[in-house]
Formats: sequence, C-alpha cells, structure tokens
Amino acid sequence: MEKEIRNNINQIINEFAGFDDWMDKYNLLIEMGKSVPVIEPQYKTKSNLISGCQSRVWLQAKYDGGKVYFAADSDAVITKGIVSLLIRVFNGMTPDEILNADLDFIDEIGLKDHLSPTRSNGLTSMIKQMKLYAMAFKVKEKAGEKE
Amino acid sequence: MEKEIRNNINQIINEFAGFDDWMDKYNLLIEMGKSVPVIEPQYKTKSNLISGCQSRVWLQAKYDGGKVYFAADSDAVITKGIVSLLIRVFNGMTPDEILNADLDFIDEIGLKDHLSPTRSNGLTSMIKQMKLYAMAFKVKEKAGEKE
Amino acid sequence: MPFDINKIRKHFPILEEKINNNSLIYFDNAATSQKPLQVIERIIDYYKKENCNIHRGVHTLSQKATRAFEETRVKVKEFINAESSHEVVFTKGTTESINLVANSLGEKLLQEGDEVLVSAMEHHSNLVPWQMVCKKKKAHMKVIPFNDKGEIILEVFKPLLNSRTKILALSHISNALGTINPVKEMIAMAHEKDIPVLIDGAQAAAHIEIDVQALDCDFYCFSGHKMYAPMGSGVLFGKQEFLEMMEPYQGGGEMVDTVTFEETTYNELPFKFEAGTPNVESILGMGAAIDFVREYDLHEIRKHEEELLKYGTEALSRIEGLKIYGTAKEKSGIISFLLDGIHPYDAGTILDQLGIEVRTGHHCAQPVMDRYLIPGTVRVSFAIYNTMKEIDKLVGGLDTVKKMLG
Amino acid sequence: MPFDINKIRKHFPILEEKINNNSLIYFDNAATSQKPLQVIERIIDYYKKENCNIHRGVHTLSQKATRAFEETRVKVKEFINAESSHEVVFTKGTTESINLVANSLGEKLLQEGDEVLVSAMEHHSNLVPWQMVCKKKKAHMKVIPFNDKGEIILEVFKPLLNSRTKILALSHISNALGTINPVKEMIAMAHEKDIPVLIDGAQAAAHIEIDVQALDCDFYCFSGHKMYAPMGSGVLFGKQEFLEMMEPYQGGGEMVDTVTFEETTYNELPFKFEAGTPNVESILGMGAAIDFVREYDLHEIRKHEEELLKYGTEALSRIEGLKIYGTAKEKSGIISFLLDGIHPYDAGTILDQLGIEVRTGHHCAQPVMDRYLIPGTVRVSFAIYNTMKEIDKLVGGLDTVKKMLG
Ligand SMILES: Cc1ncc(COP(=O)(O)O)c(C=O)c1O
Ligand SMILES: Cc1ncc(COP(=O)(O)O)c(C=O)c1O
Repeated sequence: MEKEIRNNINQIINEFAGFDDWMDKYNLLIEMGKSVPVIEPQYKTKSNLISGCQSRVWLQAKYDGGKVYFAADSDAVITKGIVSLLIRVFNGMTPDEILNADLDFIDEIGLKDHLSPTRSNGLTSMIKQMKLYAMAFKVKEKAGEKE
Repeated sequence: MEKEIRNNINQIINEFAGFDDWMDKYNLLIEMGKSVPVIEPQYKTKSNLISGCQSRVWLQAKYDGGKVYFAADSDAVITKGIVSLLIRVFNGMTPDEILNADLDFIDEIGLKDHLSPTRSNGLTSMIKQMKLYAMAFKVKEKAGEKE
Repeated sequence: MPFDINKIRKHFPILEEKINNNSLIYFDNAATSQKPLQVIERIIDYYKKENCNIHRGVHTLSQKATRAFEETRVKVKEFINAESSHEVVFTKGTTESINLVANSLGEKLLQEGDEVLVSAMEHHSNLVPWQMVCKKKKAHMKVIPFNDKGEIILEVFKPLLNSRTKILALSHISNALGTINPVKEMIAMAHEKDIPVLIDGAQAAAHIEIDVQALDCDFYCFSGHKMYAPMGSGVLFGKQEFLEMMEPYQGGGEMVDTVTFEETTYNELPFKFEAGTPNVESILGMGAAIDFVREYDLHEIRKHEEELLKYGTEALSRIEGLKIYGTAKEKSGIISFLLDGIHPYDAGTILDQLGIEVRTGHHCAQPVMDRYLIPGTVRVSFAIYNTMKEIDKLVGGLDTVKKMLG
Repeated sequence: MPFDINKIRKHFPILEEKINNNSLIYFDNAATSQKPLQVIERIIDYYKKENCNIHRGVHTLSQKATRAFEETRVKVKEFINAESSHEVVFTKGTTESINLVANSLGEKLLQEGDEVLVSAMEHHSNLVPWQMVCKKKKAHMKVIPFNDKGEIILEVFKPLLNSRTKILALSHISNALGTINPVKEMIAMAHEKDIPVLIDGAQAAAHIEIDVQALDCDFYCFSGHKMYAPMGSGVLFGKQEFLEMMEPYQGGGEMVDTVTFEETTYNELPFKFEAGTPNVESILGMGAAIDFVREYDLHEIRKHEEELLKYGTEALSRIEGLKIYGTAKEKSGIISFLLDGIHPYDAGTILDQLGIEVRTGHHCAQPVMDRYLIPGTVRVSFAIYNTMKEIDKLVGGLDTVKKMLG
C-alpha cells in the first residue's frame, strides 16, 4: 500500500489505541464524524446516496490536480464517524492509490465487530463507492490524455 | 370392536407369536399371501389399483347377503402377505363392522416397523380402500331401502 | 408445568452468552427466537440416530423418520386446531407459504382489473408476493389504512371489500407495531362477500393461541424459527377446498403421483405442495418446539408477555423524548420507539455494546415507516424467556444512549 | 489428511446404530447422506451461541452470523469455482433451485412453440418444473434418449438442438443409473446454438469435482443434504448475466431494496433471489460439510467411491439372476439392479431386516423405469464412509433374499 495511506491509517489506529473503553472509542468516532468535510445540501441527491446502509449516507467526490477529495454526510452520527475515517484515509490520494488500498485496517482500530463489512453499516458499500469514484476519475483522465 | 373381527385378529397374532425369528415371521407372511382370494385377471384394472404403494396392489370387493368379500393381488409377495392379513380380518364382515374396526393390531403381530402406516407399503391406502368399499356398499343398501 | 422463568431460561443455552463483555439480553425475538435445549437435542438425535430421506423408503430408518414427520403434521394440526392434517403443508417459512398462495391461488382467481386487499402494516413478505402476482395478472393492490395508534380502520376497510376483491391478505400481528389485528371480525366481513382470506401469523405463533377453525381463515402461515423451532421450517394451513383447486407451486420429487413425458399427475394433499426432499430435521425440531410451548400452556406464556409489554411500555414512556410507535389497544409483546433526535442505528449500536440486542430499521415494513414519516424505529420484542430485569437494563441502556448521542 | 476409512467412519455417529439388531449398513446415499460430527457440532454451536436473523441487524449476534453466512457463500464459490460469490444463490435444495430457474428464466425466454430439452434420465425435479412452465407457455418438452447401457446418445442429441430450443436441462449424474453424463461436451454443443444450459448436480456434489467455469454451464444446482450438509440447504449457481435478466422468483423480506405500495425495487444479486429469512443454520452446516470434504481432497474420495463401484459391480454381477441397470462407461458410485422374479420392494424389505438400507422403487425417475419396462430397481449408492466389507454383507444379504423369495 502507498506510504501516505498507511500513515493515515496508523495515525487513526494510534488515536483509537489511546482509549481502552468502548465508550471513549465511540465518543472519538462520533467526534471525528463532526469534522468530516460536509457535503453541500444541493449534493444530497439520490445519486449520491449510498445504498445498503440502515442510515442514509451521502458521498460526493471531486478531482483536483490528480487527487481525489471527498465530502459526506449521514443522518446517523456513528455512520458519519465511519465515513469520516474513510475520508481521512483517502482524501488527497490519487485514484490509483485509492484503488490499490487494502482496507483491513478497520479490524485494527478495535471497533471490529461494528465496522465489519456487513450490510447494516454499509461499510462495504462506502468503500465500493469511493473506489468507483476513483475509477471514474482515472478513466476520465485517460480519455483526456488520448484526446 | 366387533367380536368376530377381534377373533380373527387374535388368531393372526397367535400364529405369528409362534415364531421368534423375523425370517420365520416373514416366511409365514409370504405363505399367507399365497392363500389370498385371488382377484381375477379382468379385475386387475386401473380403478382397482391402490395408489401409494411401491408395489402394485389390486383390491376388489363384492357384497353378498349383507357381508363384504374381498379379493386381491400384488406383484410383491410381502405386500400380498400384508393384504392377505387384512382380508382375513375383514372377509365376511358387515360394512359397519369394517367401518368401525380399529387397526392397531398391526402393531401387535411383531412386524411393526414394516407394517406401519407409511406410504411405501401402502397399508394405509389398503385399509382406506377397504373402508371405502364398505362405505359404498352401505350407502347403496340404504338407497335401496328407501326406494 | 408451572411457569417458572428461571427454569425456563435454563432451557436456552444462548442466554448464558456474553456480548461485548455483558450478559446477552435478547430482545430481537420478532426477528427470530432462540432455541430451547429440547429442540437442539431433537436435531442432534435426528442426525446421530435417525437421519434419512423419507416417504418412499422401505427401510427402517426411512419408515421411522416418515412416521415422526407425519406425527409432527398431526401435532401442528392440533396446535392450530385445523380440521385435518392434510390441510397442513410444510414449507420453509412464512415467506414461502405466502408466495405459494399468491402464486397458485392468484393464478386461479385473479383476472385483469381484480383487486388484492392488504393492510398498510404488512411485512414485505405479505406485500411483495401480491405485488408480483398483481403485476403479472394486471390486477390492483388496495390498501387498508391504519390510524396513528396503529389500528386498522374498520370503517374504511368495509367499503374496500367489493366485487373485484379476490383475496384479502392480512397479518395477525404486526411485526413493526405489535398490533393484534381484529382478524376474526375482518375474516367474517370478507366472507360475507365470499372473499378468501390469508392470515400471516408469523408473529402470532407461540405468542397467542391460533385456532384456524374459530378464525375461519382460508389460509394461515407461520415460520418455525420465530416459535423456538429450527430455521427452515414453516407451515401453510389451507382449507381443503382451496388447496384442492390450486395447482402445485413447485414441481419435483414427492409431489407427483405418476410421471411420463406426456403427462404428470399430482400426489394427494398435502404432498402435492411439498416438492423436493422435505427438511425432516427442521420439521421434527418444530414438533419439539410445539411440545415445549405446550408444556407451559399458551395462556401462561401470553400472560407473561403481556406483563412484559405493560412493564416495558410504562418504563419506556417515562423516558423523556421517547416516542412509542404502535399504541393499539390490542397489542403483542413488541415495542417500537424512537428517541428524539437520535437515529435508530446509533441507538442500536450503543445498546449492543451493552449486550442488549434490539432490532433497528424498517423491520421489512417500509410502508409503516413511510406512514409515520420516520426512517425506522428501535424495536424490542419479547419471548417466553425475557424478564422485567432485562427491561430495567434496557432503560439504563437508553440512558447511556442519550448521554452519548443526545 | 490421509484417507483412512476407519477414521472417517468415526466422524459419522449414525454408523454405530443398530437396525433390527444388525449394524447399520447405509447404502442410501443418493437419497441423502449421513452427517459428520463436524456438521452436527456446527449446528449445535450455532444454536447455543450464535443464533439470530441476519443481514439487517446491527447487533453483534447478527453481524457475526451475517459474516459467517457470507463467508460460506465464498466457500461455496470456491467449491464450485464460480467467478464471483454473487453468482451463488442459497436455496433450500436442488428442487427449489430448478423451480426458480424454470420459473424465472422460463418466463423470460419461452414463447409458444418453443422447446425445452431434457434427457430421458432426469429426476422428476428436473422434469416436472419444466413440464409446468411448458404447459403455461404452450412450449414443448423434447427428450434426449439414452441407450441400453444408460448412456445419452449424442448423435440423437445434436439434431435435437434447434432454433426453437430455448433451454437444455440435464443431470450431471443420473440418480437412477449412476451415469456421469458428458455435460461439458453437451454444454459446448448447446452453446454453439446459444442455448443456455442448466445442470442438475444433485448427485455430483461431494462425489466428483465441480468446476462451473470449466463446464461453462449457465446454471448449476445441488442440495446440501446429499453432500454431508444439513437438510434445507441448497445452491443455485447462475451466471451473472442470466441472474440479472431474471425476475425474482419469490417476494418478501431481504430480496427488496425499497418497497412502496406503488413500486418495489429489488436488491442486488444474489439477495434478489433469497426471499424470507435464510436458513442460516443449514448454510453454516454446509460450510462445515465443505470443510470436511476438503480435508480429504475430492480426488481421494472419488478414488474410494470408484473402488467401491468396481468391487460392488463385480460382486453383484456374479450373483445369478441379477441384472444391473445402468452400465455406462462413465459411472458414479450408484448401482441399480433387479433379481430375477423378485420385486424390488420385497428385496428391500428383507435387506432391511439385515440392517442393510437400500432404496427401492422408481427413484423419482419413472421415465427411466418405463424405458426398461421395469417397476423399479434396488439401488445401492456409496459415500465416503462405505466399505468393501459392507458390500460383502450386501452380497450375503441378497443370498438370503433369493432363498426366501426366489
Ligand atoms: C409479520 C411477518 N410476516 C412475515 C415474515 C416473514 O417470515 P420468514 O422470514 O420466516 O419467511 C415475518 C418475519 O420476518 C413477519 O414478522
Ligand atoms: C438427480 C437429482 N436431481 C434432483 C434431486 C432433488 O433433490 P432435492 O430433493 O434435494 O431437492 C435429486 C435427489 O433426490 C436427484 O438425485
């Protein structure tokens, strides 16, 4: 995995490692959610909605100078925390870096059972959607090069 | 239960009780099958065929002087033995006696597992068919009385 | 047997489990119930001593298993007071039972322009199969509304019954709201217009008494896994006259009588509707579950669950900002609620950390959520083994939820 | 693990049972297999520690069970070498899998006058569903004949494939004759004319290797209960392109995405085809069964069963008046036979007294019996735990049969 992504992940793991108690971990996750780059209301559209979660999650991406930037929101604060973790890991990365990333780190932060890839929390869907954005930008760029 | 039927049943139970060995019991059953009042070939029709057995069993009944008489055949000798038991119990009884008969005696002759009412040996179907014949004769007679 | 909750709990080994270092409090019974040892042991015995394929086998294993299987059918017949055991069809669950009827009866009865009537509180399993057959047949689906308390509005229901109505499909108990519907009355009203009625009893079995003859319903469906039985067992009760006129739903295996390439004749009831190798394990397990329930008497169980409902409703109502959805007069042991400003997913996640397993979301009844304009609810649902003390812990847990998220 | 038959037998507790005072010899494996301890224990563990309803639950039990369930899907994908695990649909068995395809694909593809092609050796479960959909669609069923040895006649097969042929449905292995059909070749021939092919693999799973990509079949179906897994588990493999174009078979529960009264949108693959609460117990048990089979390597198992077939065929052939039905060059561990003048029911009944459990009758393949003009056969079918010694006892038993009935 790219070093920068690994660094982001390690940083998150460290932050969580500071807490033993699940309540503190969740409080941190919820706090993190508050700092997520918030998607603007006009982008809370059906097409930006991620399906497969119990709560609604909107995810938007833009491409700038070869790098991808995400914004998101959710009506559930824990879900918002989860998506904020992913955004912290991926923001400012290149499409290729995102596409190649391995996401087992979720296991390492000690919220494993909750953040496991089942349908209810939509983690899988979020990651899939982020990778789809990355793929789309990559394809677009290549098409641009050819022109 | 009518006394005569009970007598018939007891007699059969006694005959089987004479043997401890399953092989002897089966040999007896097979022998009994050989003495079943045999249905004449022209009555081996589809409508006299009992469904639900693995082997084919034909059963026919006639009504004479208020009493029911059965004839049967089967292409399996054990099935033929089973139907012969039933005929021995019921032959010459009145429709009412047949209709009221309780057939738990099958349990008592020591061939229980084989003669239990599951679909493969068709025991249930045979008894049902015999009772149907009895019912038909009874209804017919009543209709006759009314005329 | 006297109703001793501590003894009852001992029959359920899973209740000893720890969840996130807390004792498991299982409040997700409407989704699926836990299994008593009697049921688990029946399965073990079956696979260790009796397992085989039934019906046509002549060998001892097969004869014994066939007998046990058919005895269970009689047990189910008694459990729901059906007239005859050949009106009891074994399926894999409520959803399959309803699909069978929607398909086979719908095929027979529905013409273009006809109507199928359902209530607005149906589980998707009693909605989507009818939508599918309506689409195929160009028939329409009509919906009986319910009021704010979650009660069907009988004055609106009555005029919905008309000459185009071909089927009424209705839940006995709503899984999202807990409402016990006045099915007996509604069946009688439908029958006045000769409309056959299917009752979805998924939430009723093992909670309230089921008497299909007293109800006079034409079909009744339920799942084993929600009544202490193994997964994969289900029942479709159908009145003989209807089952006889219906074509089989699935083909293959024991459901035929004779087969040639030109023509196939079907087996008699109920086998006509039981294609493929039946799930003997699961059906024998259902027999054990019925025995278990009968040991305590359904009235006792109902009384216990009513007490839990009453205690739980009062306790939850005292929590500030908590709103209960479903406050019908006749209710089963199900409480759906929301905490002001807190998403049900967040609440469920925190409760889970405390070992309290509740269900959150739309409970496969999206139209109910749409009716109240909410994304979903937190649902607690009771079973024979739940206690007041567990409800106290839930109240404490909701306090934590509010502190963390409020 | 090395293939040690004594060790293997120890995994199957039922083999210790007595039948009519004799040790059980279980030769009815084509009907259903026995279950190893690994599978039984998986079920016990599930109900004692993990039981709950999966997918939408946020609580720990549900998350864990969901994960285990979806991991089993991946295991099945690997077991049959599918390209993707969303091509693996869980059903309750082969019969349901075939009915699903007959219904959903038949609905899509069949027009009046079209043809569905099956072989003359199909199990009723791969015959009746097609008959039913043909009748509905006014399509015709065409039949591929087999020769006296029980081999499909490829020269007749080829011209049966024509522009009206919309589906070919074929068993991998015949349950009545043991023939291993040349499915790969036949699939290629059908594909030349763009005809999709469904393979009924009920008798293949856990006996020979299944590689759906190498076969290039469009659908592949099998049942858990015939491959050491619990009853109530089944698989439908379907190529994504076909599964995507097909409408759902059953409605309700998790197969939907959003539901309103006006419109319902369906969930993605494979969930679109999995209506109702899935049988988690049974699917996890299937996972344990696959682990069990993998421990010994399918080639080893196949070798063992081939040896039994060879030994058994030779031993039975030496019995005077015994005729084997099904003598194809490529055969699986199934021997169907008749003793001159002795009804299979009689033979089976006597063998049972000796503890030898065989199947008798038409084996749900009546057209096969019609082909040979026989009422049925006695069938012995082998599994991983059978031995040569058991075959010797069968030979002795047949001697008794002849003495008593001959
Ligand atoms: C009211 C109701 N109907 C139908 C169902 C479907 O039952 P199953 O998933 O067992 O088929 C359920 C359970 O989820 C239910 O609560
Ligand atoms: C070849 C074949 N196809 C289909 C089936 C049906 O399988 P199930 O009864 O498990 O649905 C069987 C088993 O009986 C079979 O042997």
